[in-house]
Amino acid sequence: MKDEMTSMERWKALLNGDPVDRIPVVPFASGFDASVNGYETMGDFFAKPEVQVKCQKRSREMIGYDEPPHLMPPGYWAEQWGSEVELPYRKAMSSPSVTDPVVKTAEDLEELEIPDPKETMQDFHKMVELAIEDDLYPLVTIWGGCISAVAPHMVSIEQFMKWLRTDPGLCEMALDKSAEFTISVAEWFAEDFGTDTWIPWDPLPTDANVLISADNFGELVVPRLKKVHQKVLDLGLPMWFTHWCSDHNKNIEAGHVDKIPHGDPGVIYFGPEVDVERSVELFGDEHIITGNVDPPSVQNKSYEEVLQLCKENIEKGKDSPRGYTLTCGCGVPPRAPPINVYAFVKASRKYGKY
Amino acid sequence: MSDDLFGELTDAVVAGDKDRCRGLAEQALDEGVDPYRALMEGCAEGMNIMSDRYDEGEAYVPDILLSAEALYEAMDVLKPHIDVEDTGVSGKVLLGVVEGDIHDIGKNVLKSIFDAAGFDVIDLGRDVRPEQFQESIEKEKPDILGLSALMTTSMTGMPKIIENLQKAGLRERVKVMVGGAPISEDYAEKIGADGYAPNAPQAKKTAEKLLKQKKKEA
Amino acid sequence: MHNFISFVLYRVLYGVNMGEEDLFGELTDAVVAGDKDRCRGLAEQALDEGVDPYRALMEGCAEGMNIMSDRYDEGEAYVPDILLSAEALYEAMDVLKPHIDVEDTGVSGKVLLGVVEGDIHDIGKNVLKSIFDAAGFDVIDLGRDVRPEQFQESIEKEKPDILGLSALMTTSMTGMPKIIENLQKAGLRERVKVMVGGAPISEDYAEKIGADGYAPNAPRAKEIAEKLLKQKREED
Amino acid sequence: MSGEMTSMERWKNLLEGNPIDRVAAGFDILGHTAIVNGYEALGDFYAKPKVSIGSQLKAKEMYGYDQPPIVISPGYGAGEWGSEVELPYRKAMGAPSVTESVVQNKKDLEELEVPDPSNAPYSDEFYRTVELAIEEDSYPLVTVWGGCVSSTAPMIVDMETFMKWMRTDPDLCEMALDKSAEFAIKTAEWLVDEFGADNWIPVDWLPTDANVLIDSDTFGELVVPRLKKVHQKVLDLGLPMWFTHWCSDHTQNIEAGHIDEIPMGDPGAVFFGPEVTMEEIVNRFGDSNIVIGNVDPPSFQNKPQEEVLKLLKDNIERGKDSPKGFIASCGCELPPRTPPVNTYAIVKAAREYGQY
Repeated sequence: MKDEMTSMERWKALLNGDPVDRIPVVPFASGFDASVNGYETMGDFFAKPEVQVKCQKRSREMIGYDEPPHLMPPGYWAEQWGSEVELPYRKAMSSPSVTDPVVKTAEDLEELEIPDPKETMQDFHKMVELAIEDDLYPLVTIWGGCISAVAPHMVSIEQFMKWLRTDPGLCEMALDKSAEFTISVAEWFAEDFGTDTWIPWDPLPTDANVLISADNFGELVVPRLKKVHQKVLDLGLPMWFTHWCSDHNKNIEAGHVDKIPHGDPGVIYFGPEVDVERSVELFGDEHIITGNVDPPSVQNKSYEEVLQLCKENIEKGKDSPRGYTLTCGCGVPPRAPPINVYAFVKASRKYGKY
Repeated sequence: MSDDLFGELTDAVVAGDKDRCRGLAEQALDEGVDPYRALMEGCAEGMNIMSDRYDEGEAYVPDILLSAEALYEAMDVLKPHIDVEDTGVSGKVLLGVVEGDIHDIGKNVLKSIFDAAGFDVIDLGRDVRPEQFQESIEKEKPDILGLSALMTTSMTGMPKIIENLQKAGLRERVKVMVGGAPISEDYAEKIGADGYAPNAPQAKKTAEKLLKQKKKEA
Repeated sequence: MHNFISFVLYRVLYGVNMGEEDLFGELTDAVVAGDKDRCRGLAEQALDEGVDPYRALMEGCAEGMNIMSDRYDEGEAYVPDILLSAEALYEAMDVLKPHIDVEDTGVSGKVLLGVVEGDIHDIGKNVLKSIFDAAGFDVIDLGRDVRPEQFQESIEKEKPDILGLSALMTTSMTGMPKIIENLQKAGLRERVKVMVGGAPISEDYAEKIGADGYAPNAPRAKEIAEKLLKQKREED
Repeated sequence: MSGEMTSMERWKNLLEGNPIDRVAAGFDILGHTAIVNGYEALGDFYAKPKVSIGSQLKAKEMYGYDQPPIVISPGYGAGEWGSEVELPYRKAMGAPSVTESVVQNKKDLEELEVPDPSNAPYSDEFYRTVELAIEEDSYPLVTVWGGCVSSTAPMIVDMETFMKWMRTDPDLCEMALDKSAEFAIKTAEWLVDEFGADNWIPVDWLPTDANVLIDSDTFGELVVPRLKKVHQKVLDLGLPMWFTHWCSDHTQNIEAGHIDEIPMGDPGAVFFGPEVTMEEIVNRFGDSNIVIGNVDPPSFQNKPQEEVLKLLKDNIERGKDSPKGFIASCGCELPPRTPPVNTYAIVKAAREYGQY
């Protein structure tokens, strides 16, 4: 049961392409981390930099997983634009909600100015600083150029979806503004924190094919996401950790995912909709592959069942050429039983030794 | 003649062309076509096609949203002229996204499909507290309660809503169906729901099945 | 039997007409001794002799509970003793209460007591109840394992000045904030002072959950209740 | 971190008086293990052998603490006698509750027969729980409970009746305590027959014997002779020691010298509540007993991890060098709804402040 490497050694070795003693475990547990720290709601976790960093650090130590803190600004990349955000101070909420996006009309969008990160993201800057000071090598949400960073953060989802058919020019404008803002945040962070102390990460839920077609994604999103990813890599950051959240199968088939620069290697993180075997086959030669245990199972099933799901996942991904890490297929449900998250670590120790 | 018009309405809904839909609906009224038939055989058929296309990956959310917009445009024109008794409305459905969750695209798509299917739909919107469901059920006496959730935290509100119904002695009066990304057939069963659907088109079938059951029981 | 004989002897030796003060002193002693037969006898005697029943209760019996309460606080009396004294007190109250004109009592306040849901440890609450009864409060006891809704309903119905919540378990203590929250939602929070107590409860916790008062034990609780009542009267 | 002993190595060495790498961590972690295993209420944990042992073993492994599983009969030492017990299937409940004690009056008590432990209600589940724990080689702590007020009121006799009898009819109290003692001894004999005496440890809990309820004279007269008998008889069966939780405030029982009179084994393990200072525990009992820590339980539930760590550090520093060893712990059952990082704080503090 004794591990040979510490969590941080294992995490860094994975990213550097060095050998690891066993499968690194990155469950994506942030809301869960707030719960096991005794927070009844996720409000303080999202509102207060020190709480967000502290909870993740403590939970990692307790469960023994390898995930560094991954950081999200309190304004959720929405308030910065002038949208209204409700922080999750109600127990039923698990993350901030955009309650009123700033853009309602074409005119609103045309007049929308790109925010100055230094004016709108000081709390986020503070959060990243706290994590880096603590030597935690965090995953930092750098979010732009994709629908997920635009709708509903800037424009309501319904409005944006209709524009996709009626006024794609407006969609492009919104995506461009979002891309520009993101690049300016990355530049600022690279300048202040360097490029070897943090990793950019972006989640793409509303770009999935349950909502939009691969054609739309290819025409509107790919050029902008490519630009954001490339510019950030050009700053000297080694890689992207990108969560292709929900069902992106058609975007994969269309070859769009290949076009997005992730670094060498980057980390490609699919939801349970894409089988690990398939992600290894398609992306394993160039990128680190992540496991994707079905999130509701982690909340609702027994420890033995979760352990079994982890085992199956590990067996499929373990020998991927650039490395593999066991994760939950999206965020760990905040109220998952702690023992089920521990099952990930247990599975790695039991079935994931190299 | 009216068959042609119905076909036109169907096409206009499929194309998501709301202006054409409004024009065709007005034309139907002018020509003395039965407005209920225009709605059901014309517009609703369009939503059926879109629903199937979505199910098969040929249409996407933007398309369905535009079709729904066109559908509602025609409904606006036709509904005031429909005699409620003619409609033989098949059932009353109460819809809502549970507390803590503002992800309502799925629910909105569902609503338009249910509307097109001729259900009497009451939409409580998103981020709906358990008490709001309770009050509306007492007031509206729906046949079906449809609950949607996208988040694992908010999904845990579903059993609470069902429990409340039980406590209030209302559970037998309404069929409960649940859906949304984190929900599975197993989970639906575990929390004592009557039905589950993986997506909006399937939900229509589930709702029809539940209504049939309910009529049998009653 | 022995008690009865000594009581008769006492009356023979000292004559029937003891002074009121003596009778009150006797009642006090009987409560302290936890002697319920003697308490009943003395209470009946008080009625026979035309002594003001309210004074007999307050200056006689209640004084006995005060003494026991102090003794418990100082570690000179224990729960068995207090339970017996309470039993004696209630014996006298049974006799005297029907003869007390409610308006005479100037009852100082109405208190609703209960042990919160999930918790059946009610000894502490029962001791508290007897001390509150002796202090002349109008006490309504909801018992143990009381659901939040039951507290809510009783508050609406009884309109108490004080709500006293007790818990011995860390699991049940977490029901306390829910009860206070319910009061807030129902717009009743301002109408009642809430005090909390029980082994896992601390001053800090009471403050954190928005209670108005905290007491580490039953004797202290009386002082806190009196303080809260005064506050409430000033606010009203 | 590597080079550490395993939990079981550390635990056995501690009990045997051998050197260990650091103070042991965790004691009386029960209902909490069900919560971190995803049970909303504690009902199954107390009712079902598999859930009880499974939850405890998994939580122990996850946190890395050293306490082996603790076994309490689903009858809670009350159902066995015919008392009614409500299992904690409601979320607000933290443990089983005796809802109606079998003895309400003198006659009930006189007629009450001492149950046969192998055949009493709940005996199958109790047996199965012990068996499961022993099969897992987890060296469990098994509740063997008798001869004290805590195993009698309200388990057999209604609590208020028992308290009043102490003053009015102490004979009845003695009768009840004697019956309870007899049952405990028979239980231990049965378990030794079935499982031997070298793979489990007896544990007992004394909350209603505390001086917030009764005075030390009463404890000395009524309880001490019977508790002595139970402890001695069980040690004579070949069991090495007792773990005893002097729950709540036993300061007067300590001062009166009563606790010294109870045989605990060599060493035994004493577990006092936060009401007694660690210095006093170590000075008075450390030479012949393993000392268990006693950080205030509600703090675990309500305070942030940094404060809990501070309380643990302080407690460990005072107890660490107790001659027969020390276990870092909360001073009573760990509150079931303690935030997990505060439970983990016990292990973290033992690692950081408890190295030898």
